[in-house]
Amino acid sequence: MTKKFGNFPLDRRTFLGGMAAAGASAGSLFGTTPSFGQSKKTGTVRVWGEPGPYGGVGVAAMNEWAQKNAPGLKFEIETIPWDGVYVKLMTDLAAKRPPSLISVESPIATQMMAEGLLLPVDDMVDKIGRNRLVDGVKWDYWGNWKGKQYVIPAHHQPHLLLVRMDIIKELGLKDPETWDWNDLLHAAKTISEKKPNMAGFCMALGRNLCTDYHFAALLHSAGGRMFDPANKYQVVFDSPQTVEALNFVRELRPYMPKGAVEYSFLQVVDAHVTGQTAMSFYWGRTLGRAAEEAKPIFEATEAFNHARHPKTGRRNNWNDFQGWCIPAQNNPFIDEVKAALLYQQTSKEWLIKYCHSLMPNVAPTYKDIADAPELKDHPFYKSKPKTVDTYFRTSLANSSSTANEMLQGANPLAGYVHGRSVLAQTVQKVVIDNMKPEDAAKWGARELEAIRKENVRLLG
Amino acid sequence: MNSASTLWKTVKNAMLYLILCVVTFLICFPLIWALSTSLKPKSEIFATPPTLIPHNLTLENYEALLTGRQQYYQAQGAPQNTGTTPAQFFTRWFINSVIVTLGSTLISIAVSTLAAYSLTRFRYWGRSAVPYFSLLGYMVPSIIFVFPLFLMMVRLDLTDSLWSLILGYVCITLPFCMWLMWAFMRSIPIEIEEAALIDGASRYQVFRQIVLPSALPGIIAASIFAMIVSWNDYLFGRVFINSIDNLTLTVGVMLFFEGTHVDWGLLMAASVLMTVPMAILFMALQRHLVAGFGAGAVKG
Amino acid sequence: MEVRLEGITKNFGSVQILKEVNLVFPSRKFVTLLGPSGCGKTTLLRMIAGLEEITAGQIVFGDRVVNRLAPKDRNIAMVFQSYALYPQMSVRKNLGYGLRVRGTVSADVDAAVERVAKILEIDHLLDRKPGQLSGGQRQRVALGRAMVRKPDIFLMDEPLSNLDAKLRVTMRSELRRFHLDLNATTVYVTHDQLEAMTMSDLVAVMHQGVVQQFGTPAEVYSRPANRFVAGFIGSPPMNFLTAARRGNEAEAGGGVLSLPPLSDDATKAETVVIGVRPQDLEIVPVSGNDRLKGKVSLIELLGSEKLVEVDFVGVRVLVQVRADFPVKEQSEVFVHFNPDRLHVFEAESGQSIVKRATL
Amino acid sequence: MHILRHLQSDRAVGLLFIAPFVITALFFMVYPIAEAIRMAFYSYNPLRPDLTAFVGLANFEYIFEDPLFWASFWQATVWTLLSILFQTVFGVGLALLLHRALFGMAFFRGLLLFPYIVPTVVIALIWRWIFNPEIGVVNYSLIASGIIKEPIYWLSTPAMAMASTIMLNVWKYTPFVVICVLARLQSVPLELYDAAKVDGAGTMRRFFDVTLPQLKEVLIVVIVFRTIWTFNKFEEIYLLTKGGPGTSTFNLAVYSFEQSMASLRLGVGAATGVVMMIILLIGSIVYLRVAGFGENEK
Repeated sequence: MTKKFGNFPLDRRTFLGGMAAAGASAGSLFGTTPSFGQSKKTGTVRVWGEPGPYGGVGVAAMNEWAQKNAPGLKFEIETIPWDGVYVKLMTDLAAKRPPSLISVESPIATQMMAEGLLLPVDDMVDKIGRNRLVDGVKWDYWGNWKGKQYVIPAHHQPHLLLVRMDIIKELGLKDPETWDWNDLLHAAKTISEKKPNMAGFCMALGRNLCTDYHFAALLHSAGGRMFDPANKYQVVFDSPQTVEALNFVRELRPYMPKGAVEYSFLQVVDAHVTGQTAMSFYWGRTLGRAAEEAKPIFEATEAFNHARHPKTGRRNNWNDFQGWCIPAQNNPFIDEVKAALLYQQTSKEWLIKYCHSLMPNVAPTYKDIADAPELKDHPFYKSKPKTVDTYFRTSLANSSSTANEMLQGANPLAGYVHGRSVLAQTVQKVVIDNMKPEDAAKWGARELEAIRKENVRLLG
Repeated sequence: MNSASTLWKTVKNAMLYLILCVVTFLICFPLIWALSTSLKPKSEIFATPPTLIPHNLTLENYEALLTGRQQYYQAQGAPQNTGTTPAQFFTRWFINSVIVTLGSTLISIAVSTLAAYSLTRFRYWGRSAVPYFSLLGYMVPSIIFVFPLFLMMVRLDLTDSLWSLILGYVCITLPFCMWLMWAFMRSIPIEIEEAALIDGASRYQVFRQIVLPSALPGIIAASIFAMIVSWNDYLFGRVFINSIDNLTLTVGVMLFFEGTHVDWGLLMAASVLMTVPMAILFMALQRHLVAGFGAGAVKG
Repeated sequence: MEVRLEGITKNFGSVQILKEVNLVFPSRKFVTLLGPSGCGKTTLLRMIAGLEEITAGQIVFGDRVVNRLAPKDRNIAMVFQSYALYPQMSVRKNLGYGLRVRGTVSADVDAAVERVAKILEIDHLLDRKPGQLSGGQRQRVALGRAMVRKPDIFLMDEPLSNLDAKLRVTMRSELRRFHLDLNATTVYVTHDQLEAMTMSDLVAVMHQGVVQQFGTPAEVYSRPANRFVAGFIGSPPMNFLTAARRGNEAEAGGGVLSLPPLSDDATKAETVVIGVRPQDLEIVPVSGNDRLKGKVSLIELLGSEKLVEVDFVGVRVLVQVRADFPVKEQSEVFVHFNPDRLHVFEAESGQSIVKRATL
Repeated sequence: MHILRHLQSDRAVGLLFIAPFVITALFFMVYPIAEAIRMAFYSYNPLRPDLTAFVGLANFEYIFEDPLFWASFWQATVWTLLSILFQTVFGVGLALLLHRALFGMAFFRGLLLFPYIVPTVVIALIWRWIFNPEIGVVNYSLIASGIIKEPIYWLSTPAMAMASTIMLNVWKYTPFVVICVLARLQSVPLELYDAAKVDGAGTMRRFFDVTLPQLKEVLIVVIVFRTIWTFNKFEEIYLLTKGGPGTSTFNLAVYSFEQSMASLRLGVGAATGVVMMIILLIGSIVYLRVAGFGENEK
């Protein structure tokens, strides 16, 4: 990216001026909204978000900004089903009609920024505040490439081990907090054997993103990786660690619902919420839906950090470092989006609303929000303080995602990998085609090598 | 006829009706079940045993779709303002689908009718190659067309516009409209037109007053097929359209199938509403449909 | 209106359909284009109608060259073999279409339609669609459509071929009467020589894109210009005998026959074909001049006549006699060839070489 | 006036009428196909069109060496053959059933032909709903009626997923066969049946000796047509299984789509498309042969 982006309308002076002028806006952090010359642009500002209510809340904040500063604009959220992200990405960017703002998880963000499709936003980071992040995360986790920040954090969302404690107690199993992989396997087995019509454990095994993420967490716990960021991203997927993780999935498989081989996000939640499984890997959504549809299951379910790997002791979760990023090309609303996003990011009220919109899926990224008493003013916090806390804070030490490959540096190939469901396909080789894990790992490594070769230009 | 054989005939007919009813039920069951689900309240959708005829009939799913009312993520007390939901766009998508379906059908039919008339009534170089060409064209699956056309739409700056779909659907419906109209035009005797020419009509009058009315059954048959193809398309809509406002029904409805929550009642109501226009068309024009099949096997 | 065809030629690709046709149809005459299928007669009719392009030559109506004139501007009417009624219009609409399309006031159209419908006795059918009519009724509607306007030229393309035999006979006389009423030049295409003979003022016999002979039915019948015309016209067909000519005599069928006077330039023709109609032969009991001896091989009774097939040496000849004429199969007879009734054709070209004052 | 006369000259009218078709066909049929063929020789990442490069036959080498391509090919073959087999058998059976002059037959005909017009998206959705292993009505009914003990995982095992997609295809397109066969049946001369009866043929013999030979021609045409289309179907499979579980229901169309979209290899997708076109060209030649197309032309 050689293009200059020094023309952000908010220079320091106007910012301070704005601060002084508008002392209102009670709930917002700085007690102000940055000033912005009234925009006369009209139209719909397209914003991509995940399925779920929070994207809508984020956009509602932006619309509030628009009412004051750009009355002709309307921000509109387009929810992109996870499995459709890559198709959407390709068609919209190739059609030169990208949205003006994207809320996306880090693997995709890293791919886009390495391809030069995103706008650097360091100027915004300065205004948001560099030292606001909750302990345990860094700006890099959302998207930093060659020294520039490209992504503004929206939230983080770890996937954890959801456990039906009523079943655990009934069967006299240990406290899941203390488990290692063997304990998890044992618990899954025990439940499957003792509880008719109930699977012990559930994760996604279909050819989709969900499986990629679920497996990545296991892989990382075992100490494995896809690429070696220290060595020009050489493929290291055909390692014993990969084989070990694959073996673990294979051992768990008999205690999962039969249909798990085609499960994606939806079905894993379904399985838990309808009581077909006692344990599952998932983000906070499961609890949100259980609270709506199945109160008893909601009450009995708690979330834990993943079972430890017996040797490494790691209990990595897949954490979507969900962030806002701005397409650099063919984007007619760059200034407006920046200002509106800044408005949302600096409004305590809106950030808390954002987190509250889907408890406990949407974890706050800023310390001031995480500590705010208003955040805790939610029925979830009252009924499950430990679980919510695990999602929001205590899981952070175990965060990982393929984008940063164990937090060792951004991986621009990660998005390509997940777009093609390479991990999921590797898993499927084992659970559907009964391939030996060693061979599956080799197959996966070959696929990854092809991706690396194809995109070697990104690695610089 | 003696009474034994009359009895046998009655029994045979009764058996035939029985078989027919069973087969019809089995074939229609998916649609019946979709209709039934769409009329159930949330609490009954997952009831065991499932109920074929809903105990509590409700139109709430249809109401939600047609008024765009938000249906989920309402937990923990007051409903939250969570921005747009797919249901909100349903009527919009419906209108989009109607526009692109009618638009592309109109163009395909107009172009192919004129061309078929020209091919069967005038002599010039290459005229016998056109039907062959159309035949080939209508065997080419849309997956081959879609990306080149997409890149073309990008160049023409037509992506995300309903025009891109209208033109795209012309591309997949024109070949078989051409084929069908050509087959049909060939069967219209040329003498009728000559009689009109001698009676004093101009070529255009002949075309409008004599040929078009005679070709009407063919035009109707071709239109139905063109409409079915356009209305049912998923691929072009998926690739060509970027913003949620401009989606068509088929692609839009898949957005209900999102994330971690599927509202089956809503989805089935949407399915029913998507099927209704084609069903009405089908019932009204069924005999023309059969005529169309006669003129040449038709795409599907 | 007089119709002149001057050097009309028609090619379809490399195939020549019509070769230099030159004909003049006098005003108000009933002219028939007669010939076997594929002879180009329909193409010629369609060219007169303006439905077919002319490759070369010109068509003149009165004193107007109409080559480039659209059909609608030629003031013609045409009856098609398939009737070509507009299927979606009622009989009334069908009849009135030609007037309406020319912008005639609707009251006048109605009056004209009523008038024609009365003449043709189809006034009770006016509100029916063509699909609900019988063949004869459709035929009348097609005629009516042509009559409703006042065309200069009336074209008919085998209009009777789809009718049953009995109806065809009655329609023949009706058509003739319509022609007289219409007061227009009628050009009629048929392959049926009986129709041509009974209805026409003039007949143009065509074969392979060439007009073989043009004249009154009587001329065409009694003085055929060539072997094709001779064979095509008349029923049962003319007998042909190949003969070696010596002066004014010819050797054929194992005997010698006298020939009628031949044209002067025909002296070179050594092999000729003698044509004689079955009606013109006589069976006689004894031998004599211009008589050949043969054996009766077959007898076919036609009603008031019978056909006797007589076998000469190497050639069979049909003789038509009265039904009560005493003759038996397998019996030996003599057949008299009256020289005045013989037609003589050059063997190679098939042209008649009989000297005729009026030919 | 001069222009009008010119326009009314026949040749001009003919060319004027064909012109829209020629233009449309050039733009929307010839160009895309030519472009699809051209793209097969390029590496083309839609996100980075600036990096497009000519690669010769590399895309073809890629697909021919990709086991998934061959798996897709064979799976497509299986799915096509089985779909066509069942469509033909059921289609003929239903057509025979419907080809009877019984009271109310028009009503049944209408209902039985209905699936043909139902959008694929709708069918896929309904299918996912009624064949849902846990909450679907099909499994419930089968278990309740004692036919099966364990729920069937319709879309979760390779064999069942293939069976489900075939079922969907058969359900949707059997009406097509029914309509074609029914139309032909109505033109079978009844004398043939009378003759067969007089000759002493029973119901079965009449079917094999009279009906089937009469249907042969239309069946061949229908089968060739349906084979070509079924082989290249995209939406039925993509919307129901996305090619899964694993890649067990991939066909060439899904393979092409996945390569183009998910893997951002438009060139490889296009090369797959070229292979599909070659296959369908062969199919078309077979069709032209059996349908005797063009024989009736002047």
